Amino acid sequence: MADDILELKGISLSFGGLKVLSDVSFTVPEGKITAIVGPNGAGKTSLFNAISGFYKPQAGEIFFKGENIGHLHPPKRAKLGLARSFQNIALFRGMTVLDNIKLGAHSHLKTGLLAALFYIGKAQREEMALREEVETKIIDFLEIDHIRNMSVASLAYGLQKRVELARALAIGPQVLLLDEPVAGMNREEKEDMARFILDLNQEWGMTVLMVEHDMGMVMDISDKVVVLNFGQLIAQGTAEDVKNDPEVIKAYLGSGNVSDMRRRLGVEAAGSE
Amino acid sequence: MRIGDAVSTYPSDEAIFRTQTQKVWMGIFIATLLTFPFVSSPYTLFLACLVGIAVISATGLNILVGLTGQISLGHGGFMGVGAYTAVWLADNMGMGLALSMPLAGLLTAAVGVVVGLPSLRVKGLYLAIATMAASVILHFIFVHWEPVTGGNAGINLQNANIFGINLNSDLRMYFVVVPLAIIAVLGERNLLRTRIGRAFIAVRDRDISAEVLGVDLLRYKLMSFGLSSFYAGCAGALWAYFFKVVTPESFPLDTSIFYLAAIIVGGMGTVLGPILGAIFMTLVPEILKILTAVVVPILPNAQVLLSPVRVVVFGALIVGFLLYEPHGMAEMWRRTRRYSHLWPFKT
Amino acid sequence: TAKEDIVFAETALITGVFGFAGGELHEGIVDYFNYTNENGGIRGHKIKHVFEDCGYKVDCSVATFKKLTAEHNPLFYSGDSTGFMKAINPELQATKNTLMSGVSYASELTDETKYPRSFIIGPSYTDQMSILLTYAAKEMPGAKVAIVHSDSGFGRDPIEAGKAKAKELGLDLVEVITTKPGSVDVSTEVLKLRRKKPDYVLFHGYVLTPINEFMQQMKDLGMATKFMGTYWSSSELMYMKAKEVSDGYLGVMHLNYFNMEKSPGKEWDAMRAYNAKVHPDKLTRPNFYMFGWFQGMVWAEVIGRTVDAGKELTVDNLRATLNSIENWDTGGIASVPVTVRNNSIPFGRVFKVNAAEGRYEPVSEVIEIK
Amino acid sequence: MDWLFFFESSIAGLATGAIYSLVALGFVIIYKATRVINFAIGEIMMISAYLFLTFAGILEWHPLIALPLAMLGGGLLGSVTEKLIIRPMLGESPISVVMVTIGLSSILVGAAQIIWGPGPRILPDFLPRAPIFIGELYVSSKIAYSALIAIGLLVCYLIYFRFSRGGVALRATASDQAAAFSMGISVPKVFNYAWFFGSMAAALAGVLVAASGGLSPYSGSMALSILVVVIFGGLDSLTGALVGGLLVGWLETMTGAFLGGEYKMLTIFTLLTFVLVLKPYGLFGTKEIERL
Amino acid sequence: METILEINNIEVVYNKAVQVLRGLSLTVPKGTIVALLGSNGAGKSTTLKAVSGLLDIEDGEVADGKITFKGRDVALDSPDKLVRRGLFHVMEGRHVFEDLTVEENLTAATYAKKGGAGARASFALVYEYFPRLKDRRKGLAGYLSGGEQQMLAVGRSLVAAPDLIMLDEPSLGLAPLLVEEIFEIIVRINREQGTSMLLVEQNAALALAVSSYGYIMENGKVVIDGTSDELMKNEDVQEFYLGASGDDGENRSYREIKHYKRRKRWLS
Ligand SMILES: Nc1ncnc2c1ncn2[C@@H]1O[C@H](COP(=O)(O)OP(=O)(O)OP(=O)(O)O)[C@@H](O)[C@H]1O
Ligand SMILES: Nc1ncnc2c1ncn2[C@@H]1O[C@H](COP(=O)(O)OP(=O)(O)OP(=O)(O)O)[C@@H](O)[C@H]1O
Ligand SMILES: [Mg+2]
Ligand SMILES: [Mg+2]
Repeated sequence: MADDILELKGISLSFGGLKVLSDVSFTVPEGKITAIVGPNGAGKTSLFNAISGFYKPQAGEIFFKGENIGHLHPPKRAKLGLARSFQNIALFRGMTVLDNIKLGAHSHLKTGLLAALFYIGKAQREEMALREEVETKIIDFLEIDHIRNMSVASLAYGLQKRVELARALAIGPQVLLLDEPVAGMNREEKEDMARFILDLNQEWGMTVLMVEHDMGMVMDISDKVVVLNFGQLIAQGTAEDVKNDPEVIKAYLGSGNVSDMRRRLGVEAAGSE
Repeated sequence: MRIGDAVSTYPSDEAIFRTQTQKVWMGIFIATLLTFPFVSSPYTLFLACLVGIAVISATGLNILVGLTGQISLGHGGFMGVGAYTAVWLADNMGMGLALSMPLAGLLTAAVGVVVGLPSLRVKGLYLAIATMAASVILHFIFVHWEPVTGGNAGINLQNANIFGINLNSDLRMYFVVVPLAIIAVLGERNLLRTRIGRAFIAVRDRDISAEVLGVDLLRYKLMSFGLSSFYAGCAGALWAYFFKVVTPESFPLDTSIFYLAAIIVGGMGTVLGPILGAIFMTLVPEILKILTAVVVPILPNAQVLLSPVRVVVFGALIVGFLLYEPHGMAEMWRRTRRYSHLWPFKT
Repeated sequence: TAKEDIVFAETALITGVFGFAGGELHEGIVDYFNYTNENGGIRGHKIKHVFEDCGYKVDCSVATFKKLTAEHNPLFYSGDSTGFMKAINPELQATKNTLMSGVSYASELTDETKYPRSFIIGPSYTDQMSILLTYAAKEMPGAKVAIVHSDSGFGRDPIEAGKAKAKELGLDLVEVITTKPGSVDVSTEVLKLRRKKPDYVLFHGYVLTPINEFMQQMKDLGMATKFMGTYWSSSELMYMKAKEVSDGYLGVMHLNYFNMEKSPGKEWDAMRAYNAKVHPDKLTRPNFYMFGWFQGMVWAEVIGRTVDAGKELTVDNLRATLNSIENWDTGGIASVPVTVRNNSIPFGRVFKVNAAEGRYEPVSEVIEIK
Repeated sequence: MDWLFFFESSIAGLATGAIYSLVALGFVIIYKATRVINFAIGEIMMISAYLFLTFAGILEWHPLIALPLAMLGGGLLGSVTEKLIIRPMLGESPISVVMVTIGLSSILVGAAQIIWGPGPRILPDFLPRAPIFIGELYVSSKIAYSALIAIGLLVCYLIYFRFSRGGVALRATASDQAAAFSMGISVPKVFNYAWFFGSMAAALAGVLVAASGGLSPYSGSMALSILVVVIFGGLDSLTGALVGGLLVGWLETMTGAFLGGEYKMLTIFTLLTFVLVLKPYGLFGTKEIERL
Repeated sequence: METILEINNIEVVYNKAVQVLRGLSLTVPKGTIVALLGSNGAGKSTTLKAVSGLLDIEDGEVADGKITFKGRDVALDSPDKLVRRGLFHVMEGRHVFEDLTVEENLTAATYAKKGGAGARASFALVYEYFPRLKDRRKGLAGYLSGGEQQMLAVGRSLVAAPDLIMLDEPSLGLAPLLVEEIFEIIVRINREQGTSMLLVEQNAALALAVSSYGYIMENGKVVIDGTSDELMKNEDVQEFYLGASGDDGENRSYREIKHYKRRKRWLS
């Protein structure tokens, strides 16, 4: 299929005796937002790790733009345009926001050791061009100009997540892998993040593959949803399809109805004591 | 008090010295360095050279430990490789410092890369001990490879010159060592504003995330080992030119610990730290000696009685410093500076 | 009119691994100069003694040398480690007017052309070892000998030469053992020696440990081996610390000991008296103290002879005087008549520990190494 | 091949190894609880040996009193160290903490020299002297008895950590202090106990080492071998300390016996490098968890 | 009604410089679940840490005010002692002991009990509530997925059998079904063991659903409080915490926010 930018074929991964992924196959359509959902421990993050090359699946192939990338080292894959953010924030705490973002662009820069030591001509020009690009395209877009020279360690959680996104953007991705981009955020911050993702997708035409547990957001913004359970793919399709799949409801969604649950637990009674 | 510095271009924002004041201070500093040897006593001149060599070596170790996060206890051994190589090249090939030092640095870098090979799998203290293993093996080679290293007796540098100028005085050494130290520090500073420096720090902070973001771990770890050893090799070469002899005992394990202490007390991962640390570690023992001498009129036997006390005080100073400011002297310096900029307002 | 002071500078070894010996040595030097000054100096010249402690670190020693040389322009300098002696050699030759001696007996320093200004106040390590081997060969021709030495520059110094010498003397060198210096477990080495059954074990590169442990374990095993050691291993520490085990231990010494059964001479008496006067609490002294005293005494003699000859106190003149010293009677400080050759005094006597009495007793004639 | 010599050397090596194990155990306990790499452990050994010398040699108390007292002294030294200089460094980079312990070792060396003088010392004999013969096989008695004593304490420690919750508390504290607190584990106490008992093990080893090797303010440098031991075995593994100690002790001795003393360090460190490349966390060390 | 925890007008300062709580008060009646809501950085976690004494570790300090647990000032006891008195804090971000196995994690929690030894029996209870942990009980906690780690964190509190559990964002990173499960279990624990709960949550809908009383804080102060029913009907709460658009009460879609929000920011 021409319009699938990423294709996974029969990915199986296990640790010792623990089967984390078994025979997972699906495709990620170019220019769309695809979400992976599934219970905790289903293997979503592991799948991301397999895509970015940190885990080596025992079986299966990964195609990126029609090319098998299964044998490539992680840095090579990043260079090809597979960028990601991490479930547990993984910023470089010893660097400023700006440097964290610049690091994302690492694989596109060419400065060698000697040039770097003396900061001569080419090295300097390259750095300046990078700075310009990061400033105008990423920092402005994500509205983080006021914190660019701060150390990331002192930032609020929501901002850290945003810097992670910025760093991923600096990789110059064709596919953006986001692992739980709005976990731990309040409604307002979630809305901001959703907005950025939508803009990236619609205005920059970027393909997004994300893992997220906030079903409200997944349903609202994704074009395709893939459901994993115990390492197996149990459903895929549009948000609407998936939402009504009984197996998905049983394994993952639950009732989703708060007042129902309240009644079931008889909380009202307790509340009015 | 200074209020924000307005910068209008990216290059000026990324310049090393961003303000006029900084440039003026730098000028004064350079001028001081230039005039110092002419007003100092031979003894302080000697110490200045020693500090200069220590700065180069500490800066090199800082690249590896402070920036890249790979703990090494092999730095002394690397300096030894540089020292032996330089002396051998000078005596057997008739090379001057301008050629023998970089070559010594390169050979040391090669050794460093080999020693760094386990770093992809081995981390933290495990790595530190692996590097210590390297220095033990190097020491064995120094003792037993007699034709080259002169075995126990070591080798003497007969022909210490640079561009034909005989390096037989501390004054001349000073004008070789100090510019090289400045270049070494500038190199490190430059590195920090390019992709290589960032990659080093990324490897230190979170190596596996860095890898997924496009940093080739092995390549950068080895690069760091190589560069750090290059610095060590050059420092070792200068050391040999300075003392004119290298023996297996010249660079014991203590040397590695000395430099580790220097960068930690100075402030790891900063540019200023290794400089301050090198000064501290070299000069404090001397200062303590002067202090003991002050007591002599009161307590005639003080120099003898207080000698072990000096050992205690030196240890206590290291401990005290780190308890007071675990991020080292560079952090203290930064705080003072911030305070002085804001003065008279409280932060 | 008071004559000009003569400056004697010293890098002392008060701290560091050799602190226990260095401290005594330093006191020996100090006491000798005070004693001399109290008695009118050397031909009217008072001696000014300046020093700093370095704890056996080369760069510190070099720094101290520069500092003391610059500030005081000493005529004599007492240095420390072999590494320092080598590092400072070019510098030393460039100074106006300084001669050096020190605690290093490194064999290399006997090369007069390479080290024209450094001097060993005694026999070099190689010579010490040769003296002991000569003694053994004489006492028991063709004896089986084992050498045990520490794995340090100092420990390895005379080993090759020692092997050659043993062969030359017709001794049967059955084993050469290397150990770490300091506290080590030596039971495996004892196992080796138990098999080789040497008549003599010669130690070099230690001060006390682990020599005592070797002797103890081998005696416990009922072996009749005799033990001997070079200068640093021939101090009073042996019988003071190792007690009965050390009985019969053989040391090589170019000095007399502080503690002798009968007085070997007038200067020795004077030294004892001076020590008793200044340090009434120090009833006995390890011979590191004697070494310090003797070091001062040698240089004083050189000055005295030069002045007597009406020559100026220049390096060349002093050097010439030094080299001309032949059969000098030190009044019981040295155990041998002092003759200078190859930058050193290549003579010694073998002493034996009498543990019950707590002293060393001479058991050999003066042995000269040529 | 002289098999008798081989066995004799092996026994001597294992006996030395048992003492290494004991120090390594002390080292590992401290590391496990506080993640502190204690470079001063050799100096703690040295000071404890001096304490023993003072009690048994100078005050002439019975060794059975002097030895526990020296161990207690070593333990207290560890405990005080923890309170005064380790606890304030909590949360700082591990390497800064390492440096603090290096500073401490300098302090202890100087202090020993001030208190006990710079000269070498020999401890009073307190172990039976008569050589032991097992058939033809000779064993140095000092070494044998030292090893037995060391093994005694080793076994006590291992049993404790195997069968009590103590081990879990130790590791929990190391893994996450805040969480350990919130489990009701008294973190300061765990730290202090770890330093106390870790140092106490080192103290006993210190006395035993000094009993056969002699003592000076610089004796602590033997702890270098201990670093090798704990890396061999795995920094945080008690089993590793035990096995590593025996292995290194044996290997060192065998190298000394068959190749010569100058090859000891070379052999051990070369082997260590190979072990690390194959098993980056030593033989038994836990692998650091790496996840994204 | 008897109160188990009372926080009275406390102020908390970090690093002697950053003031985070400014006069916060709240009460937890015995045997009930109380919810504490608020936006990111409002100081919810700080409040819990102030109670459990974990502020010290982070260089924080209760500068003013008083906290009493079971009638006794918490400042008088060390954090571990408080735990043994029956106050258990399930920290934000799970804080499982990564190098320990699941079972060892539970063993560590037995330190929270006075007796300690008998606690092993309670492991069965944990495994009954969380069967998934039983499957993985010999595995290292560090390799558990996020949700499993959260279960373990709550499971540890069961072992401790405390009188009051303070839960900091138990639903963080959990799948919807599991969120429900966890909340059900929280309610069950509250019911079956009679344990009081102070619940900090981002998921306001659920938190208010299971609690009987709620506090909402902003900027270090309580701004609204009331019974959970009252709060759920409050308009501001609906708008900012439940994600309902102001006018019709329906949940607004993430797609529809468009650029409105951002423009607002630009202007301010
Ligand atoms: N390196 C590893 N070693 C052992 N087990 C692992 C490893 N990585 C993951 N696992 C296991 O694989 C399973 C899947 O983990 P993964 O992190 O992929 O889950 P997830 O779907 O991302 O869950 P969550 O939504 O909670 O983040 C878990 O049971 C986890 O314990
Ligand atoms: N150790 C600390 N040092 C300094 N400031 C801190 C520290 N911990 C928290 N803060 C600050 O205190 C404020 C409140 O933090 P807290 O963690 O209590 O918020 P919260 O309400 O729990 O937020 P969240 O919903 O993100 O968990 C934040 O602004 C935070 O930056
Ligand atoms: Mg996940
Ligand atoms: Mg919080």
